[in-house]
Amino acid sequence: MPQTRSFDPYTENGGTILAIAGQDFSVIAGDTRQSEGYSIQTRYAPKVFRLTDRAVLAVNGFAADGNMFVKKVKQRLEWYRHAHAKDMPLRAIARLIQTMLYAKRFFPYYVYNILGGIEEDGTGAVYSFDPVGSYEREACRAAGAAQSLVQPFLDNQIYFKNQVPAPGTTHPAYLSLPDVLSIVIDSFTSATERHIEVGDGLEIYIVFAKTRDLQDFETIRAKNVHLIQELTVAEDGERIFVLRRDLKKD
Amino acid sequence: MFRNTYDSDNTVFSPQGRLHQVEYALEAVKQGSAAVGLRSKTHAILLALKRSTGELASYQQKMYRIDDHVGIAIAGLTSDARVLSNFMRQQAMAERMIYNRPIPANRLVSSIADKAQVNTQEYGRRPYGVGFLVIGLDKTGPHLYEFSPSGNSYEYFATSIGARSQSAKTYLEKHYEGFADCSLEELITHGLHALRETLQQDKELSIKNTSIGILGPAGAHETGVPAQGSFRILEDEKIDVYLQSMVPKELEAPPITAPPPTAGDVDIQMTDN
Amino acid sequence: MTSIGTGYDLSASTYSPDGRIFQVEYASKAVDNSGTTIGLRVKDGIVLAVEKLVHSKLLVPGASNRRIQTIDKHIGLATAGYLADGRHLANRARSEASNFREFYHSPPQVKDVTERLGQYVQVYTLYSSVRPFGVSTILGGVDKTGPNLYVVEPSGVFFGYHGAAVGKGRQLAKAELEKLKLAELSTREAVFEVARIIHLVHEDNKEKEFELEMSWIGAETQGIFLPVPKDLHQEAEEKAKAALDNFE
Amino acid sequence: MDHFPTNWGRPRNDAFDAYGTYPIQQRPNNIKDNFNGVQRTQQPIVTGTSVLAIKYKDGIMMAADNLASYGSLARFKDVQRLHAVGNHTVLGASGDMSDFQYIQSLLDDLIIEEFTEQDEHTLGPAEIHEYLSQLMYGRRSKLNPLWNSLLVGGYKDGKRFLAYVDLLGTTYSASTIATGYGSYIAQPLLRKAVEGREDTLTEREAQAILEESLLVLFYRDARSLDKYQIAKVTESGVSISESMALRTSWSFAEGIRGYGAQTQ
Amino acid sequence: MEALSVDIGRLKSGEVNLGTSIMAVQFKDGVIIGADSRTTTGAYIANRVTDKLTYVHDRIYCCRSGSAADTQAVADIVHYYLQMYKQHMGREPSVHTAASLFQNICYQNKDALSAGIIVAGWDKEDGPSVYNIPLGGGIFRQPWAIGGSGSTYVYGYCDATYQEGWGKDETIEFVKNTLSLAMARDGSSGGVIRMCVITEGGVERLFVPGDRLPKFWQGQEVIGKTFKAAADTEMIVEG
Amino acid sequence: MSIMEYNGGSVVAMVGKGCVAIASDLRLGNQALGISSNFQKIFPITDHIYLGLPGLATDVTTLKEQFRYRVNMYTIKEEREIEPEAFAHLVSSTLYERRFGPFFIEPVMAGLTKKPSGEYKPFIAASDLIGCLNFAKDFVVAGTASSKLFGVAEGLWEPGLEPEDLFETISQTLLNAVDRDAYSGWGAVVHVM
Repeated sequence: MPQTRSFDPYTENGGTILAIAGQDFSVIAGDTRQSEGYSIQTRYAPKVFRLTDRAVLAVNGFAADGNMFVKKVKQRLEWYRHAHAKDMPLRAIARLIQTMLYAKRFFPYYVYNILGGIEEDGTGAVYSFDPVGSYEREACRAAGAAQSLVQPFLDNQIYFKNQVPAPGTTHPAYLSLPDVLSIVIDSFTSATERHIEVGDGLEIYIVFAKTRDLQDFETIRAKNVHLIQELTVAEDGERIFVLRRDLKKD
Repeated sequence: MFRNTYDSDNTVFSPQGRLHQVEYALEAVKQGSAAVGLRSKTHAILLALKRSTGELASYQQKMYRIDDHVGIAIAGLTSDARVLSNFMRQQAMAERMIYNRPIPANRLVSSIADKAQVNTQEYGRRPYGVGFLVIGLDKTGPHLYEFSPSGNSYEYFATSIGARSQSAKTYLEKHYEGFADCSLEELITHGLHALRETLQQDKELSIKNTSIGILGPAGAHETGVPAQGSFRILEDEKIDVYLQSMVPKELEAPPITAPPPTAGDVDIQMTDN
Repeated sequence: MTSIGTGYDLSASTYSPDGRIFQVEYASKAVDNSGTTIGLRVKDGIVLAVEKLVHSKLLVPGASNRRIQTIDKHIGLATAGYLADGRHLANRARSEASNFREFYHSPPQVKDVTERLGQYVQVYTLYSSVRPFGVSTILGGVDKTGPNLYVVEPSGVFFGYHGAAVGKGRQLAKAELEKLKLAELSTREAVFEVARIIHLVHEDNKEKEFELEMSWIGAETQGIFLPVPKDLHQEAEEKAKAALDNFE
Repeated sequence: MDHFPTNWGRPRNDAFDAYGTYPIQQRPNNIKDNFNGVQRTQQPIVTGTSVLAIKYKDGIMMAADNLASYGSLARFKDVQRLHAVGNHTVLGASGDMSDFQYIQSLLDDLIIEEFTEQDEHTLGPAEIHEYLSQLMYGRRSKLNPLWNSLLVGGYKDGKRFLAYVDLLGTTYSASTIATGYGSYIAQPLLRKAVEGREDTLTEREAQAILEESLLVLFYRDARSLDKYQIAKVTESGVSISESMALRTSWSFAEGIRGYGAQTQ
Repeated sequence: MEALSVDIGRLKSGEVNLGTSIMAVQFKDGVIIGADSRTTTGAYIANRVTDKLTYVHDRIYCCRSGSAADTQAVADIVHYYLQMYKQHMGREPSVHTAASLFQNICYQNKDALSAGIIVAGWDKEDGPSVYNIPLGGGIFRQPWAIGGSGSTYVYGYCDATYQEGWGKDETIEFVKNTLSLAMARDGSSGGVIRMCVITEGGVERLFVPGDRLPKFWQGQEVIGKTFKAAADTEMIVEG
Repeated sequence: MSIMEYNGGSVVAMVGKGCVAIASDLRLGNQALGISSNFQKIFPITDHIYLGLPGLATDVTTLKEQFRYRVNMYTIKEEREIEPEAFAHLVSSTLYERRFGPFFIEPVMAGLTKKPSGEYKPFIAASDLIGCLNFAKDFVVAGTASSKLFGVAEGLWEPGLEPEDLFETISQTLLNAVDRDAYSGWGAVVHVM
């Protein structure tokens, strides 16, 4: 009897990503564990990538698809630079990603994308995508293995869901950078506690609008000099940093 | 109608074994405004003279970025340049896709030279009408190459292509031995001096008509250059400081005036001799 | 060339009344005008050398601007004539060698590559839509039958040689090659001979600058085709110059 | 008619239906594949088991046994599963050996191509790994994978490199990696011995760690062999050892008694 | 990790099966190849005197196992290539060349073919050589190779018996014994033994009829019957 | 579709300083369809024990009665109120009786244990559907929103919460978790002891 051993071209490599938009900054984060089944393949495989000085892409799901997708997006952005002598704006990148994902509608990239950065109007933005390109601009989003753990927490802490402001007050329209950073870190330490596929390391990308005063950030930076690295290329534009921390390795 | 029987077709050798169509294509390069390239131990740079068709017209782009580590300056047909430079960009990106490395500049130049060779051999095509100066930066240091429509490519310490480029070459030949140890600023000044030699009598280099392309670490007047010294094109106000550094022509040593080359001049390099 | 201008010499697909294909002959002209290229087949290996005429002192000497090309680990090639055509043929030879390897899972013999390259060149002498290659190609290498040396002409014909010379100084070079006992020479000795001959033939072309380029394959290179190492190159060149001075 | 006693009284086996008693469209093997009717993806046939590799002071070291299995048959016992790619890289393969041979010939071609350039640019381990990743991912995307897990190790320009790629195109890099069965059995041992000591482990120590892991694998992996080779890549290039034999220990088992009543 | 079970047959419906015992052994001056002669469709013996030793060039033969149609087609193609090789290159192809051609076809069409082929012969460069090209299209050089469904029963015998440095006669004995043992245990193998001795000097065909096969333990001791002594195993040289 | 998701519902219990809390949603569904917004799944067992029964609704009813019966029997036989620890084991053994044909319920319990000193010590526990007990020091969750509950609880809960803060914490945890769960919601109830 002819025997067909069916081949599954997909796998899942665990991990979790999230992004939060501030008024004039954006934070995009992901853990660095890559796993298959119960095996940790490596403790350091980045899931968050700088695309331009004002755009950062986090990818999660099937790692091979994710890496290929990021590579292809980067090449499209390079062509854009060749053609227009400038970086592609964030909302255009978002649409580009939709198009690229949908182009493989019937053999999809099995990845969840979250794009974060600064729009042309200087506001912080987060775009989230499903694997076949449906997308939406949001204030915050979590995706990946621990999405169900993190997203309701963000609803509560970012959107103030189920919280009633004290009489005569309102919820703040935007959160401060230190607040956002501590929510991100709490989210990942929580997810690490309760999800086996999350842990090892945490990379937090922070993108600041051109106009933003970086005083609050400089205070944080001074305290974590060895953890923070600047990735900005062009001067006088948006600035982009990455903060690296350890997560539990068990 | 034709200058001789053997010059109307690129698939025909002359009895002397020459390819006239290819030689004429080399003339097309000389119709373009000049570009100069030179290199030191640390930098490779391009300088080019931009033309505009009139007061109301903008200046024609002379330089293109191919990748972080490769840039080109062109002389000749701009449309042919776009075809070839797009091809180079594709090659550079393919190399990054397949091997995740910057494409070695010499191979990039060879790839367009090989493309150009085919156009010198097959009926129904014409040789490309554009010449390139290509600068590249890799593990072995900065490099400068010339590509020409004949399908040849060479590596130089310094050279020039385009209209009256012979005058620039004469300048470069006189000074090239000192280039290796030049700072970026000195190298640019040399380049500007060489480029100036290609100007018509009444013209001068200005921030409007000059482009400078640089590969290598940031110079004293530069800011915001990535550590790896990516290719950048300086224009307008940014080059003023370099123009200021030029020694006025009168003060220079008596200029070596080479007669402008005529068509069919010995300068045409079809074979390597 | 009495038939020049009669109209029978404008296409590779046209014979002249006396049965010649002028375009192929004209292509050979391009070869005859170029710097001399020599190949030696000796006891244990092959040496290829080129008199690389330097058209500008701004050119970077040495490794870049090569005229000798590597085709496979054990095969090299040097051309005389249009450099760009030479590179085209080198690329073709590489892909022929690579195809052979893919098909037979073993390295091609020099003859295998030469035969296929000869066929390729010949095709360009058949049609008006292309011109012949303006190059003569010397292929050399060491395979399991030993050292082998071939020359492919613009017409597509090829012959095996013990010593071959093409280009401007070929006559004098051939005369010199004939004096050598090639079958007894080691590859190292051949390097010195070939350097001397290139310098000698350049005497007729003295006004032009030139650079000597040499590659070799033999026992000393473990059967791999490589550029002659710097120190040996220098030594050979110095000896060649000295010999020339004595000669004069 | 069916002459096989084992098939009598059983549902018909229609791989053979000598008299065509079944309508063609009902035969089980005529049911079309969900994708496009082409039966493309099969299973690995002649296979190699785990490959192990670690980083150490002078570079990287890799180990694999010499067995190519055919199902549970130890079919070829002198197969080399470590392959030098140029002067800076070594490739180790588990999975289908015919696919590995195909990959070897691709890489050999690539290295010759690179050699013919003669321009001081050579492919290092990182470039080879990227190339293989694209190859493996490309093939999986055609649903026609090369059925291997590959390790690429190397040393170039003062940098060590060690990374993995498999039939899905999944990649990662770490200071110890093991494929196949080794990822369960050897990887924990390797991590414990190597992590944090990458820059101090000597060649002897590194080799001892790998040999210990191979030994454990030989005890516990039914598709492994006690003949193996070790490759190392350092500043001075690639070297792959001759075949060596593991020193196993069994004498402790002499006194062990198993199920059932004992008389001695 | 699950254990792999390899389905050696992988036949298409109605296909003629070379459930087989084949073998090739290299010795000092050449190679001996050998095979049984049984061809089956299902359990029916379609041919009991098949010749499974296939000429592909003057000093290169192959033994085929798997689908008869597939392996014949492949052998035909390689035969053609080798003729072309000789005419184009003006030299005799090596065994390695022939084996590579087999391997190319078997690997590139692995999804469509069920072919396990042993290529053996003699050439100027390497002298005698044996290549095994099993199901997936890999290639493995071996001093001796066995293949086909019957081979699984005799790996142990071969491992225990084979020695380097044998001459022609010992090697023939080895092949004959191995194949007899395989045929005795494998229902898909049987009939006669055909062998070829390939040396620089030429190819010699050997034949052992089905009633003159070497006999080993038959099981009679247990049943207690007396066994009619077979005629001495005798070799008949063809031609 | 898992049988655990047939009717939906979620429960969480948390420990505070000298207090415990247990909370659940009020939804009863038939797969995606909402049936009731007032379906009780937390039941008082004694004055000091509450039991949450998320899972298959029919088993909720059955088990509630089963436990009422068994606790009453315990009280009669022992002539004392059952302690939370003992009750937890009662739950466990009751579920294990149906090891190979289980009730589709993952119980959560919260209670206060009376110490010899007269103080009350907080107690929480949860069990899987065949009675594997999990005694936690912080919080336990169960039901269709369990992964969400874990995420939020892990982020919001801290040790030593006073009753008011515990109320706020468990409320926020439950509400935000069930808001991301299609099978839970439609109102909530919180009990603080």
